[in-house]
Amino acid sequence: MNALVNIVKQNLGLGSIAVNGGVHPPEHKQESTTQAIGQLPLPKRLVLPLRQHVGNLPKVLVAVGDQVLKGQLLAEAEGNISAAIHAPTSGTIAVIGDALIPHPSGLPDRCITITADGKDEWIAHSPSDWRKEDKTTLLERLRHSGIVGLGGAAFPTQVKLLTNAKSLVDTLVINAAECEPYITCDDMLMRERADQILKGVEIAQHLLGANQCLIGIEDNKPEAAEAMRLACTNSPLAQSVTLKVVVVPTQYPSGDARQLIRLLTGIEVPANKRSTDVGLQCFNVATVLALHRYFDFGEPALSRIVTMTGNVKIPANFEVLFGTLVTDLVKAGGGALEETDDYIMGGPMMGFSLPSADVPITKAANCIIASAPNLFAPAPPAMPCIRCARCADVCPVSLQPQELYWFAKSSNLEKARDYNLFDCIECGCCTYACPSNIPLVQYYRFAKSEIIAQDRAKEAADLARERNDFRLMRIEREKQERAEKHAQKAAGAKAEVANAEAAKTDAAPVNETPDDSAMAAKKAAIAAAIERAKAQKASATAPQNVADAKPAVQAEIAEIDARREAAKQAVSEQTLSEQALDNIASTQDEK
Amino acid sequence: MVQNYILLFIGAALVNNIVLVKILGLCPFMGVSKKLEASVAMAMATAFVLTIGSGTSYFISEYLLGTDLFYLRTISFIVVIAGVVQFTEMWMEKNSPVLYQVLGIYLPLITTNCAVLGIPLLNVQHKHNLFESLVFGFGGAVGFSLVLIFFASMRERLEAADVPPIFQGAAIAMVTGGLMSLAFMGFAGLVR
Amino acid sequence: MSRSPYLSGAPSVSVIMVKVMLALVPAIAAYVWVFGAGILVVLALASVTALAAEALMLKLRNRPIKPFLMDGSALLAAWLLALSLPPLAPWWLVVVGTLFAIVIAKQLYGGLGYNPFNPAMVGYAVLLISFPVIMTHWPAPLELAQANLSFANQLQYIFGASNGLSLDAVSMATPLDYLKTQLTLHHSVQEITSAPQFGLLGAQGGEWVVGAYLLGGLYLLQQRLITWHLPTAFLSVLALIAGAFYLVDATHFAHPLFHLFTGASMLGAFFIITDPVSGPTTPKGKLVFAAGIAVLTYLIRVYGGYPDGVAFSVLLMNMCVPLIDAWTQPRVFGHKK
Amino acid sequence: MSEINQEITPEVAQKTEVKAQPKVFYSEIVENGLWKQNPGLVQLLGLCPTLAMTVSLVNGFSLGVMTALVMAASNASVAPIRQWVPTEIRIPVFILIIAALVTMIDLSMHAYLQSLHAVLGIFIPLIVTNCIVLARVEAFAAKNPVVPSALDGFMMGFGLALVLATLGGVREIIGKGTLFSGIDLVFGPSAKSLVLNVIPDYQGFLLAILPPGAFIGLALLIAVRNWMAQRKVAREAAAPTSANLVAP
Amino acid sequence: MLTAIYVMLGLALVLGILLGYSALKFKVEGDPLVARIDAILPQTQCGQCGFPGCKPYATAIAAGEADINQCPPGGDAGARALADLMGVEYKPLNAEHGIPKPKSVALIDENTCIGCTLCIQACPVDAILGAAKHMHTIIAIECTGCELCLAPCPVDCITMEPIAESPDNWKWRYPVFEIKPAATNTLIGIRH
Amino acid sequence: MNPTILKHAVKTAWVMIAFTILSTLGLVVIYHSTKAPISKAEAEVRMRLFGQILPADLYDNDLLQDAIKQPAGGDLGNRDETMIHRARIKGEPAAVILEATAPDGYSGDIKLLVAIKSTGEIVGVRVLDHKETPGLGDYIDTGHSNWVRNFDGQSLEKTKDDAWFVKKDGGQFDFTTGATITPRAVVKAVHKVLKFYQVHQQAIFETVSGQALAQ
Ligand SMILES: Cc1cc2nc3c(=O)[nH]c(=O)nc-3n(C[C@H](O)[C@H](O)[C@H](O)COP(=O)(O)O)c2cc1C
Ligand SMILES: Cc1cc2nc3c(=O)[nH]c(=O)nc-3n(C[C@H](O)[C@H](O)[C@H](O)COP(=O)(O)O)c2cc1C
Ligand SMILES: Cc1cc2nc3c(=O)[nH]c(=O)nc-3n(C[C@H](O)[C@H](O)[C@H](O)COP(=O)(O)O)c2cc1C
Ligand SMILES: Cc1cc2nc3c(=O)[nH]c(=O)nc-3n(C[C@H](O)[C@H](O)[C@H](O)CO)c2cc1C
Ligand code: SF4
Ligand code: SF4
Ligand code: SF4
Ligand code: SF4
Ligand code: FES
Repeated sequence: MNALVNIVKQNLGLGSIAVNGGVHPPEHKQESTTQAIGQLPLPKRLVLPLRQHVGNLPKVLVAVGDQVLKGQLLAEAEGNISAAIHAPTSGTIAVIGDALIPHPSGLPDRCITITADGKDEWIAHSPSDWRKEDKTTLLERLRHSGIVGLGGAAFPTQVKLLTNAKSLVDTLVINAAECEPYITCDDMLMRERADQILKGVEIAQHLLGANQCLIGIEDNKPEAAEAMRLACTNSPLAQSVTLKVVVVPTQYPSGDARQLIRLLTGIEVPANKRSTDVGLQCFNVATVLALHRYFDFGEPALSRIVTMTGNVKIPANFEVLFGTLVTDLVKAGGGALEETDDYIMGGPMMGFSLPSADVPITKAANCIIASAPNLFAPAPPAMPCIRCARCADVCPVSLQPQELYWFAKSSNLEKARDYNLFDCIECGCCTYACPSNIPLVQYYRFAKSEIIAQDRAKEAADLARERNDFRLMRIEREKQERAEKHAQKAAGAKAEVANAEAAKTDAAPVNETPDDSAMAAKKAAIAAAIERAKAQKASATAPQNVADAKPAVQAEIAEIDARREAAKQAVSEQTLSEQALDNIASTQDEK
Repeated sequence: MVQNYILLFIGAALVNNIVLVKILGLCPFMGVSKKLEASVAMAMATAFVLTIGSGTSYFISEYLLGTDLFYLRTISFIVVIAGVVQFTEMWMEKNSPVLYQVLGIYLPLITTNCAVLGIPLLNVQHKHNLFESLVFGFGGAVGFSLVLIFFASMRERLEAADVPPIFQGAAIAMVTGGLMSLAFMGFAGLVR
Repeated sequence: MSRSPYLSGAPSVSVIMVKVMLALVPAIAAYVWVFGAGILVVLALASVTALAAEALMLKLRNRPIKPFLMDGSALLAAWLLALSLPPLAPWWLVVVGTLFAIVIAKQLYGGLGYNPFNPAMVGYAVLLISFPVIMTHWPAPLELAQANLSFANQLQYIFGASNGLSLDAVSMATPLDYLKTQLTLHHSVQEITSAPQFGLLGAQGGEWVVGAYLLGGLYLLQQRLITWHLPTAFLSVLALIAGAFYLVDATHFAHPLFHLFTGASMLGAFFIITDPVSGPTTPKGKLVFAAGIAVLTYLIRVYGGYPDGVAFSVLLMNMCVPLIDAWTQPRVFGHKK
Repeated sequence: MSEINQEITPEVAQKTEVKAQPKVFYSEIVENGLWKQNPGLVQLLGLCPTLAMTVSLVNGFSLGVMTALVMAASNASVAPIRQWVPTEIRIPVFILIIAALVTMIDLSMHAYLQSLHAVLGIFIPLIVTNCIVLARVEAFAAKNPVVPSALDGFMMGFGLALVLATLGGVREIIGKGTLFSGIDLVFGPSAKSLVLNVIPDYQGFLLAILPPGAFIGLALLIAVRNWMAQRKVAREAAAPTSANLVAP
Repeated sequence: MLTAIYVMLGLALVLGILLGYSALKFKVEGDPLVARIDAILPQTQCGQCGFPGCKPYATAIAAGEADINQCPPGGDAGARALADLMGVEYKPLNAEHGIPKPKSVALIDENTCIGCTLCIQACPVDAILGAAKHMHTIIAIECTGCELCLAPCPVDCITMEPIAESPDNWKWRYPVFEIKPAATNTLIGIRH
Repeated sequence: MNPTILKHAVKTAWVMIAFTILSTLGLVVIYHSTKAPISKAEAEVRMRLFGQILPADLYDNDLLQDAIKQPAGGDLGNRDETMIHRARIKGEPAAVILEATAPDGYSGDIKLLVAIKSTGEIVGVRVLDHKETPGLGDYIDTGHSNWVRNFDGQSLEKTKDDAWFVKKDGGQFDFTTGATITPRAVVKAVHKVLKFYQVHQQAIFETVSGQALAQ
């Protein structure tokens, strides 16, 4: 009976308690929650990719061979959206160069490799009394913390804490949903360190000035929810603002920030806006804990909790230093079982296969799954789409995945964009629900990156067109100016011819036109030629067409100029000495 | 009375659909149905010319030609239609460049759309009066527009279909037209 | 190369198709009960033709044969076509219809998933316009038949050795057809429906089959193989229009329940208009689609030339599907209407 | 549509100037009309008669031949006057000429082929708007001299007539089981004996002679042409042609 | 007889005057089509199409003087987009104008460059910086990869470097999980 | 108006006029030269049709000339004005040919041509035009079957009013299973024609040629 009621409810779309659509894959969470969070032995080598977060790559401050201490700044944030990188342990900078990184492309990228000295020696800690200090200073300091979102997006946290008058944050949402199967790092963190999380929440609340803190947890984590509830009652924050743990039904992807916000507050963040625009901000539990560690103890982002699960002997959670190789983590999990053929970073719904087990754990790495055919069977061949709309039923964003697929497949990218391709959060629900086993999300990823590339190409083309037009205009203008000068000169010449005719000089005509023979004209022509030559020289020596260059380009030009100056100096020195030699020779000649 | 006009309209638009049942105006039906936007534009332009054409040719045939000069019917109808089309084209180019961009290359094709001449001729054959001619013309135009737009929307979707190579393009479009015409057979007998 | 999500939680296409066939079993049983076992021969004939045609076309098109034969869609289409044919259809009728359905309506478009028109209904419509007499004369239910046909007789009939059994002897006009022709002779609906082939709600005997379709349809709903939108919208709109006409003039327009329980209404509501491939995908679109079919069906039944209009209405609305889908896009999360 | 013409014409027109040998050129016109640019199968112009008038072979072929005559005549009459016509009334003038020619043929048929005239009915005046007529006038006759223009018109029309005849034949056989029915309308009642009953005792497959059958039939013809063309391309790609072997 | 001529004459007169008048009245200057074509072209400005840049090629296409398949940097997609815009049949790229290459940027060997400024004059987008007798540098993000600077360089110090794939510009590939046929020739599955 | 515009318009108009005159001239010439053959051909067609239902020995007059008008509407159900042709032998009424329309065919009007001897006996019936379903209702057409010949020799005396139905409805006329509506309509119409003739017999033969039948 209950089942029938549920069917009716879901068919009528009355199940508004959960996310729209969504799926409920087998959870597989209990495997890795039997053990407490473990510690890894200090690895010998740590590889720190510069690309660990959303935004600009940081600027490297160290050189190969430098000795560094634990917590020392290795690379500093560059530009608005960027994050710093610190040494997770003490040791020597061994290499700065390309190495494999955990990225779906499987391509190598810039990394700093540290050889650990085993001493794990800290730099001086500098905690701050965040309750007293000015918010701007705090945020400025946070820029050097290296803290980024640990919920998966790895967006620099400092940026998310910046508030302004336009976007006052009223509600702080703490994302403890952890909706993806297999992943349990947040669960374990909450069970073991709920108090510390609450301290972090205090800091975030303080920085944002929120009046309400909602902690969203899926109902499949009762222990964690209980621990958080307890911590909440103990927290001083409970006195000043609304502080609540809200248990939401287990339904993937309730952990997506926008979905969770809707679940907790009923507010649907408009697609073209950020949550802060409607007075909300969302942080992962681990992220706020990192805030606590940074401000209260002065510890920058050096490690995170990672779930090691799947086809390993002892699935568990570990506190892992950034840069630790996945192989080391697998060892800590008791080693991979037989038939392990792949490692997945992230969950089974959104994660990606690692190009090799020798890639480092980064800030975004919440989970490593050792994959085997019996866990994740290879996808059967895709059949054509039968337009059953199951994918549309489960899409949390109410897209029409089957249409997007159709457009992506036929490379009808404009149409795909029109059908809101870019609202797709790549949650994978549609693929999960598709009876034809179509790798839908991959089509969307393909289409998105294709569109982005096209947009870039279009931008480049527009720039090129502009520059080409400018150049043509310049050439045209120069030609006109020349013509004008010519005309002026000719007019002047004519007037003088009239004068000269009266004077009747006997100068021979030089030009083809016999009557245009005035001496004055010739002079003028020569003068003009000299003028022109001068102008040309001037324009040639001065760097051309820099007027409309962008600042970055200007900087580049400056750099090149500097290099060139150096070269010139070298040359001129040479010429100088030659001249000197010449001089000597000539003086000798004179003698 | 009104009922008669409604039936005449339904008859012209659906039951005796100019394209799928009467089989007139197929070249634009096949040629301008690859893109939905273009087909909508074409449908509008044709509908305009069809309706105007029906009215004008009624006057011509009734007041200019009478019965003696019936043999001038074809030539005078078509000349007037060609003129209207050409005029529309020039007017549009000047006054609505956007529409012209979309329609430009299709406009001259309207002249050679059998439906545009067919409907006035059928009007004469059925001895329609002015208002009936207009209703019939407009009904035919609506019928033409409907099927053209449906057809174009289906063809757009077919673009990604795994059609056997030798059927790609015109052949599968023809099959689709055939099945549409099959569907329209269902209207048979709706209006006698 | 990454391939997330790594999990899949959907029944495969073939499982879906098999379940739909399962849902048809009660109706087939009722058929045998009412009209005799001849329908089984028709079903078998259609199935074999469909599979053979599908395999041949896949081979010609250079596509793998096994996965596509195993998906069951051709078989299901054949079954649905067979169930729409008169139970004593001559063999060539079944073959021609199935060939049209599979080859022209399905495979020429690229096979499973690509056909814009409902294949079974294309097959049916082709047969109806080509052989209207055969298609509108159904064998009388066994209890009414003048010549009591044994299974052997039925077989003979299907395979062309009619042994002097004329169409008249074995069949009678379907209730919808009968109603239509008698109405043109200015009889009232009440007089007409007292004829023996009319039952309580629809056709004598045929009601059982219709009931079985309803049962199968509910199973499909329970299994979430179809959503409520299509059948509900279709049946309710059909009943509404029929009810309105009935209220205005009960001597010329049949009772709404008659419309729901005769012809292809019930089969259509749960099995035909629900064809995912040729139908719309958005919830609102499904409502529009089904309502459109209901309106057209009623129009054709009452005013048109053909006794039943479900097949044509489905095809007509199939034409509108791309536009319906485009105009009924649901509101995307975070977007305004 | 006209886009296709834009495509073909410049090439063909160029060839008029470049290639001096008329032989090559004429054979090209013939090939274009009958196969390469066949109006019915490739350009998809003149579709209305192709679909509507092909319920029998005789119907189809007769209308096809009429069309070919009109096309030859209109191309031939437009070619000599092409430079006299200002662009903005080009189409009206061409249409005027075509319409006059068509009406003349219509009248003549009415006088001398009364029964066929009755069968072809409205489709004779509609030759005026048969797209292929104006298309060839615009694309070819407006740019070429009289003789090739006339040939082009006739060949295009004849290519269409062949398609009409084939489609008519196929539909007639499948639909009614006969061939050459109605031939008496052309050659008088004595020709009635020429009608073939291809399939005796045939019930008739109505679909074939109804509009849907016309569409599907033409689709199959187009597919067959595509198949032959593709097979030719594939063969040529596979085996080096003799030309390739001879050329250095 | 005479009435026939009068009637037709009247019609012709009216139409002729109407059209002749509107032809001048509605005359449109300029061609917005060129801008739309130009927007599709890749703006590499390489001249491989046979015109001195993209805009001239666009003008030529609009005037019907050039085909749509002459721009190798635009590639197949470009030809398709042009075909769409112009409403003509798509044609594969004409190999006479070159074949598409992976996008590259020019790089000046700073040790060999003698600062002759010849490349500066050749570059259509002013992507080269430098003064006479001084080392020249190419601004990579502005270089369109047109290769026009290669030829004038007297010491051959400019090379074209293909842009390497990195996590920055990496693109997701088209998924290939679908059932794919073994390629052989069959009746309707023929591939070429 | 801008003078250049005017000039251009005038020039365009001249070209247009020239071509109009040319093509209209051509047309006029052809029209006049085909006028006679066309009317001759039409008469032939008409006569051939009459010949099918009226044996030559039943008349010696010019059927086409000896005709009166039957206005639209009226008992014969025709929607347009039609002609009633009178056959005479030596000036004596012999037979009459008239058109009738059966409005209740399966898909629309069925137009009939009926020849009746002055005795009230049918000589022949032909279907001029119908829209019945091909292959189903079209057996009324001689091109498909000889069904209409069933009427040959029928008269109101021979067949009583209650037998003017198809067999299915208790009458005496054949029909094809599955297509009863069409023959029903035709039988009804022919019956109607006979009744009409019975009533108007005298008027038909007495009305002056070219005049409308007084009813
Ligand atoms: C390009 C970009 C700019 C962003 N700018 C801001 C910002 O200014 N303020 C802010 O609070 N969040 C900003 N965000 C963060 C998002 O709002 C969001 O919180 C973050 O991406 C994590 O959410 P997710 O994992 O659901 O994607 C930005 C994100 C992106 C990708
Ligand atoms: C489909 C999907 C599921 C997500 N699930 C979770 C989750 O379970 N827990 C979580 O903390 N973040 C999850 N996120 C990321 C959140 O959207 C958001 O980025 C994060 O909560 C922001 O906090 P952070 O900046 O502290 O990481 C998910 C994102 C997506 C797109
Ligand atoms: C598509 C279709 C076309 C039909 N065409 C005709 C027709 O032209 N003439 C006719 O008498 N009956 C036609 N009928 C048959 C009528 O519907 C009706 O069944 C028949 O006339 C009654 O005959 P019966 O009483 O012998 O069953 C057609 C039926 C259908 C379904
Ligand atoms: C619920 C359901 C209904 C279906 N209905 C039809 C149908 O009406 N006609 C048909 O040919 N196939 C039907 N199919 C089978 C299949 O979808 C169809 O053959 C496809 O159109 C083939 O591409 C149905 C399948 C399902 C799951
Ligand atoms: S991956 Fe995108 S389209 Fe698919 S369900 Fe998630 S949001 Fe919807
Ligand atoms: S779930 Fe798969 S088969 Fe169904 S509509 Fe979506 S993409 Fe198509
Ligand atoms: S070939 Fe070069 S110059 Fe010509 S359009 Fe293409 S990019 Fe522009
Ligand atoms: S630098 Fe060279 S290759 Fe690059 S745009 Fe300029 S001329 Fe072309
Ligand atoms: S022949 Fe082209 S539209 Fe009719």
